[in-house]
Amino acid sequence: MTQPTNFGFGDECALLKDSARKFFAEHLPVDRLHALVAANPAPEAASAAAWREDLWPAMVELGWTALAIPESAGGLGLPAVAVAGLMEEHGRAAFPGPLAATLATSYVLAAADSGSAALEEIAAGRSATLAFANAAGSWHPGDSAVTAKGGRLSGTACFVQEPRKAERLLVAAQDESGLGLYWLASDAEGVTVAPDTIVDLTRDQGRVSFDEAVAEPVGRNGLAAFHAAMPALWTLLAADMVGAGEWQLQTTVEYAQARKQFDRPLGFFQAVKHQLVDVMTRVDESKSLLYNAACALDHEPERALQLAHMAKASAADMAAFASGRSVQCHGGIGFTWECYVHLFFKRQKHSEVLWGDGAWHRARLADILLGEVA
Amino acid sequence: MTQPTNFGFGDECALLKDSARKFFAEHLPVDRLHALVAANPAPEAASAAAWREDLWPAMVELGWTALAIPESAGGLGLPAVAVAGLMEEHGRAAFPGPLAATLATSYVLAAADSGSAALEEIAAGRSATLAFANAAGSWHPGDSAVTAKGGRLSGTACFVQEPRKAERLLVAAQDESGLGLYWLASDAEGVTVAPDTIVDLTRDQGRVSFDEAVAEPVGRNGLAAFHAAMPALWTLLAADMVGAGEWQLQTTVEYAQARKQFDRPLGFFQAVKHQLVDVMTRVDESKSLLYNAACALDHEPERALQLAHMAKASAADMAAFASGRSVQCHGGIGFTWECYVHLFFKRQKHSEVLWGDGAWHRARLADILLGEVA
Amino acid sequence: MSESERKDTPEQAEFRAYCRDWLRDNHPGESPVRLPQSPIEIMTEPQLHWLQAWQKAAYDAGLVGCDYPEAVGGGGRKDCQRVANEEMLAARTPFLPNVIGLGMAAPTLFYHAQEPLKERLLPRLLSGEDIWCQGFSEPGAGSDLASVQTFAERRGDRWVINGHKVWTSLAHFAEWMILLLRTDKSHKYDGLSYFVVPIRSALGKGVTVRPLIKITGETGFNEVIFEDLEVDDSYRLDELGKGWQVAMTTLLHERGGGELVTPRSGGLTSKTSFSPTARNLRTLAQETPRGNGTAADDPLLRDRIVRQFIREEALQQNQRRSRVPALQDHPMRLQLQYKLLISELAQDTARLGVEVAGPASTLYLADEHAPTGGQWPLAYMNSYGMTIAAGTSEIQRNILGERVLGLAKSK
Amino acid sequence: MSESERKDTPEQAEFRAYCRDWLRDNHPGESPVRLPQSPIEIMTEPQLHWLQAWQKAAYDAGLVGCDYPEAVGGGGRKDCQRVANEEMLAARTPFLPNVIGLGMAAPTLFYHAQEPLKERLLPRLLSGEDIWCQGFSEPGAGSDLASVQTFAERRGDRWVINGHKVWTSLAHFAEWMILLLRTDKSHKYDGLSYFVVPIRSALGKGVTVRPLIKITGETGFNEVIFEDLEVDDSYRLDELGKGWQVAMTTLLHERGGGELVTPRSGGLTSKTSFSPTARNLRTLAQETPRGNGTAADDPLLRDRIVRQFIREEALQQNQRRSRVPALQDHPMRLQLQYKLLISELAQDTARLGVEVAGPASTLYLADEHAPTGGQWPLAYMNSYGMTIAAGTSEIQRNILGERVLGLAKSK
Repeated sequence: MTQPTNFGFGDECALLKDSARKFFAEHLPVDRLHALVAANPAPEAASAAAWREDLWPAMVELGWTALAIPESAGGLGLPAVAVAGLMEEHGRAAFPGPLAATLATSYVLAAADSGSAALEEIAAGRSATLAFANAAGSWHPGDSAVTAKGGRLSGTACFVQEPRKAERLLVAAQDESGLGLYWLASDAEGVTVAPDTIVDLTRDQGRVSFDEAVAEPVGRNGLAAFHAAMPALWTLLAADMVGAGEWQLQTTVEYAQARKQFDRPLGFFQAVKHQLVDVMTRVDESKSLLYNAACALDHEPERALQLAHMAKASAADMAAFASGRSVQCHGGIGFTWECYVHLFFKRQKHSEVLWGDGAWHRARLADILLGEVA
Repeated sequence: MTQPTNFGFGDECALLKDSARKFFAEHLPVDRLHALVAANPAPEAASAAAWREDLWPAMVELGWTALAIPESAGGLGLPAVAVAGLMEEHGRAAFPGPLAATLATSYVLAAADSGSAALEEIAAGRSATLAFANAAGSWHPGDSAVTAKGGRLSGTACFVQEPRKAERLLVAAQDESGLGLYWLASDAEGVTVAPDTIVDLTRDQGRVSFDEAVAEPVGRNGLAAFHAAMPALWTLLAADMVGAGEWQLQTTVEYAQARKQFDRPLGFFQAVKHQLVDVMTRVDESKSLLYNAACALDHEPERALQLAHMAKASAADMAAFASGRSVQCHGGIGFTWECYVHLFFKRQKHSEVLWGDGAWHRARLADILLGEVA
Repeated sequence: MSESERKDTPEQAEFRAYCRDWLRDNHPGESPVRLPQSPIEIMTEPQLHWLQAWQKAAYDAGLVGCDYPEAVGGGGRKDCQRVANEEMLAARTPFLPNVIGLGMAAPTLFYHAQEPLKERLLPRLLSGEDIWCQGFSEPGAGSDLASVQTFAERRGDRWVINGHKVWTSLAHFAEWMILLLRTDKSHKYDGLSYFVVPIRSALGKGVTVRPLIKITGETGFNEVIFEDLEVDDSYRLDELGKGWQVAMTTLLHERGGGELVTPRSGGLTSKTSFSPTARNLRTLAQETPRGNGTAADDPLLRDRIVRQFIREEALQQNQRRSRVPALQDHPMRLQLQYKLLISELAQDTARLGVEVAGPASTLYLADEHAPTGGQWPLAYMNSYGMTIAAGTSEIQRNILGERVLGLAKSK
Repeated sequence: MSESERKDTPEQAEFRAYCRDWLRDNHPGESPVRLPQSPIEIMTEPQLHWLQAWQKAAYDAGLVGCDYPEAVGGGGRKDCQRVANEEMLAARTPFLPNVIGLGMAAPTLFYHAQEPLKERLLPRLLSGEDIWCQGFSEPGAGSDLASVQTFAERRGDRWVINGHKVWTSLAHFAEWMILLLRTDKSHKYDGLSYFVVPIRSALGKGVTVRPLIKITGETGFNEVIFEDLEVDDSYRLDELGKGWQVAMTTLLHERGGGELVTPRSGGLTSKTSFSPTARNLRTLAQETPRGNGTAADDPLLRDRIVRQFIREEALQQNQRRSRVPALQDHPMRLQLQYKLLISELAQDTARLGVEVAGPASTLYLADEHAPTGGQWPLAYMNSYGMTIAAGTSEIQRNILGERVLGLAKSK
């Protein structure tokens, strides 16, 4: 199968992306975002994990939780490029909440071909998240430290995203068959959420412990489902990072146009100008690679793994670079809490390492492109 | 043992460095160097390996071949920092000839504690070079593809420096005792020098083949001698590279001061200015590290290996960066054969890879600093 | 079905099938002489003639210049050059030698010349029979192009030209030159005018072409000196004093930003010449012994080689995305990046190739043991031509910062 | 014998032995409160008081200010501060809290103040009893320092000050401020004058100090607003209109280029606070599980960690070489590089620490599972303070390009 020239990004996708941009800009522009998530600057404060829970019904109403769910399971069955467009805007707004986690969960569930009610719950508006990493931070689901026996879960999953915001958990657990997927409410009996205190103010992260918690097994081969879904997860995360990177670029450009030193706008100075150009070219490379990967999910599944690794590897390096330059080019003001750039700086740091950093993805690409080393 | 604050670089060293600088500037300024080594630009021409052989007796007269040779063997027994000073000026002049190879050979011979006549021959003015690398370019002397049996050498040594200019060869050869050192004339019977065609116009390189060539065994443990001498070899090569890097910096700075575009000197533009500052800081880091390593050879032998790895690793990266920027900042003229920057660009590329590139030295440093990986 | 075919119009689809058939039967095969890495390094007549024969054949078959009107020697087609280029790329044909003519002179003539001049010059340009060169840079006018000093003095209907141009690729083979010069010394920009000049016929009669030698030892570009060369006013393009605007058309097309798609063949994947690509890097690494295995086993090199694969893919996808308005914010943003990114990508890939080759990277073209025939150090050195010529990387970053990001001008 | 001892004068040797003895018996040990990564991030009174007690003890023992004359509260020694610093570094003592006072205000007072003012202010500065801060930057005057607008209007022997300073570290604890302001609006540079101003006593009476919060959530620097603050003319340093020259003395010492050696204690190797060093990076890597081993087994990370070791060593050796005239071409070349290199080194090391820590690098100070207590992301964020404050890296590169390399001024 080959990809359409335009990435398959047609009018419907453009409409969704545009409406998402407007939704985020209207309901949570960056000043209100800052007031919401950065209210307490104390460096030793616990993560508040603030979000606009009141907006969730509207997002469900717009169909956003159902985008990636097959029509057969009550979803909209939209292509990955459409979801990528939404996530790009999500990142541009540094939007807090369980939408990304819920979409990610829906991809794993869809890959598991479970026929269970889980997908329908999400399509109907339940938020959800994935629990699979161990304490050492391995992103390989097969390393999960949760075990299942007779439908009851034990153990702890770490680096769970949005555990306090998501209503449902999809857990990778070691069971008799290998790795199984289990579905339960995040407030079910035997489930304890211990929030992490994290750098990123727009996200929530935590450890979820299970003590004989009753959960519903879904699908057959959990490992296969995760492997099939990971390219989508990486690609959508890359989309969030590209959106955030574009915000960092535009905001810093505006500052460089407005701020004067030595009777010149900052942007006159090549030291600033050329850094910003380099940010732009990296954002653009990452953006092109992410739509390429998303399009492969839709049209060229045999290359989806490779192209998704490229998208996340590129986005990780871009995010690190764009973040550093956004603070540096803002000078002193960029180093203050009141300037919004730190929100994106911290979100990008979080995204950079989430589900594998640049080096991790490149190592896997090397095995694909150069062969594994004996 | 600890190092003196001033690197042990006293008046005698300063005098030697200063006189070397004057010698090179007087006898082979860059315009005459260019006329000498760059006479034939044809891209498929064989390497001419031109040098000022007529200057050799004067250099011997100044004692330069005897610098690193113990007084007991007829040499001057000067500290490594003194030799480093000479080599820095040697690099600044991109001087062609067998001096560096001869000094390197004298370090290996001195480490072999041979008691043979070889060191005395060098002290008296014979030029010499080392033959130890195999066809795959391994810099580990234990991998030598030359064998010795009953005082006769067979096989081929590759990547031999200055084979057409050096009168004597010190060969690492596999023999009954392990790795032995052998000394013979480069025009002895059974020795064939096949010159490489190389990029660098200021150097000579080739393959030296031995067909039952009679050679004198020197010292006992060749491998130990090489290992003991390698830090000195790396350090002196780094000194050559730092001198060349300083030439690249100063020449490009002068161009940026003189050349005008948009009614401004090039150096006004931060894109140029900041690149040149970065060249300077890298040259300075490498220079500090090389005198640190040289001083360790003289005063702190237990750290000489580590500090020499640092010096060559730093110099390799510096040389690559300084070379690239010297061409780029010269613009179109820097891309022409008539502009002298290509001489140094090519010499630095050669030095960068000679006796281990940056990554090679850092891998060895990692074993020292972080422990070897099981 | 290839990626592009999905969007072919009926005319394009039919033309694509025609191109494919023709290329299957008419690929020129391997060159009997070693070819340089790009057209601007053509050094010898045998190289040139072999490549000219290929361009003429492709032109006669309708694959080159197909979007130009028939009246000026073109194919009269619509949006078909891209199709021909894709098919030539896929067929791994050699590059077209008249690269300055096709990429810069032709669109400039098309937009700014009078009809009779177009009808006279374009057919032999498109066919490659007349090689073209570009007289823009001067010793004192590199990045600051508008400071050119070559001067034309009016004498009735004639102009007398004096001056000194440099870095003129292909001038030693060229019949014609596009020439930016000064007709008024009192205005920097508005004092410029733009001519086409027959230089081959004037050699020794007002025009001297001297080869410049590059750091690689190759020739391919030149100095061109004008001493009282007389040309007719009919060789002027557009109005007097509008030279800067005409030059912008030339540069726009050079940077890949023009409407008219430049005929291209071969390039990165051509089998007839070497380019510093990630694939070639991989091959080199797999063939270079290192320790007990090859350089392709080294984790550091693996990481860096993969980075080059990613950047190459990104650049291809940038080009693809540049044609999808819904995924772009600024119409020129991706097109204006191309020259900067491709030249720095090639430089970094070539440099990495030199590192991968290790000690053997010291060996040059004529050394029998040189990996890949010494092409890696050659490509690395040539890459500085790419990051310097046609607007240095520094100038490209100014252009991007000013035109796309709207930052204050640095000059 | 340590490296430096070889060159000790008899006075230095004796003093060194004295310092060593004193430090053995008087090291303050571990702080009972968590200390920040540097003095400019001191947030609480308990932190401050503990550190002030340490500075006072070291001052009373003669280890701080020993090269200043006895008349101004110094030790009256010659070239001994470096000895004391080396011994404090070796003893891994905590840092000295009055960092602006010692590094910037003291040398400025020494070179530009009248004797009575020196005798009054320097003793309590050196002892750390009076904390000092620096009023240079303003909202509109960052990199372009000479554009400060804070204005002093003359009224007889008094001046009335109005204006707004920002990024003033330690202002919330400071008794005194060194203050660059404008006394003449018609000349940019020659309209500047330089004062010392008592701010603590004027709080609420013409001076308002408001903490600024950093991206880390920490405080430590402030806005200082002057509203009709009256000060006596005797608080002016040097002549009217010479403020820029006085400020150059301050900045020279800040950049490590002054004659007077700044008293320093602790720093990179202090055991009482965390710094992003190569050694700490190694420890982190060796303690971070990765695959079947640790992050210290990863070839890519090994290469990058080693790079940081090399850069740290290079910076130390630069400082050593800066005192060997025979191995330098330009007297300021190495000293002026220090601020640029140390800040970018710390930034890159901290950033690498975050990468080494992997997913757990998302965890911040209050998280019990955070590697090294969350210090790595904290250090990475704080590193931007280093590359921005006291002349951004961009400004440092201008200074180096212009003053050392002699390139044309960029402004």
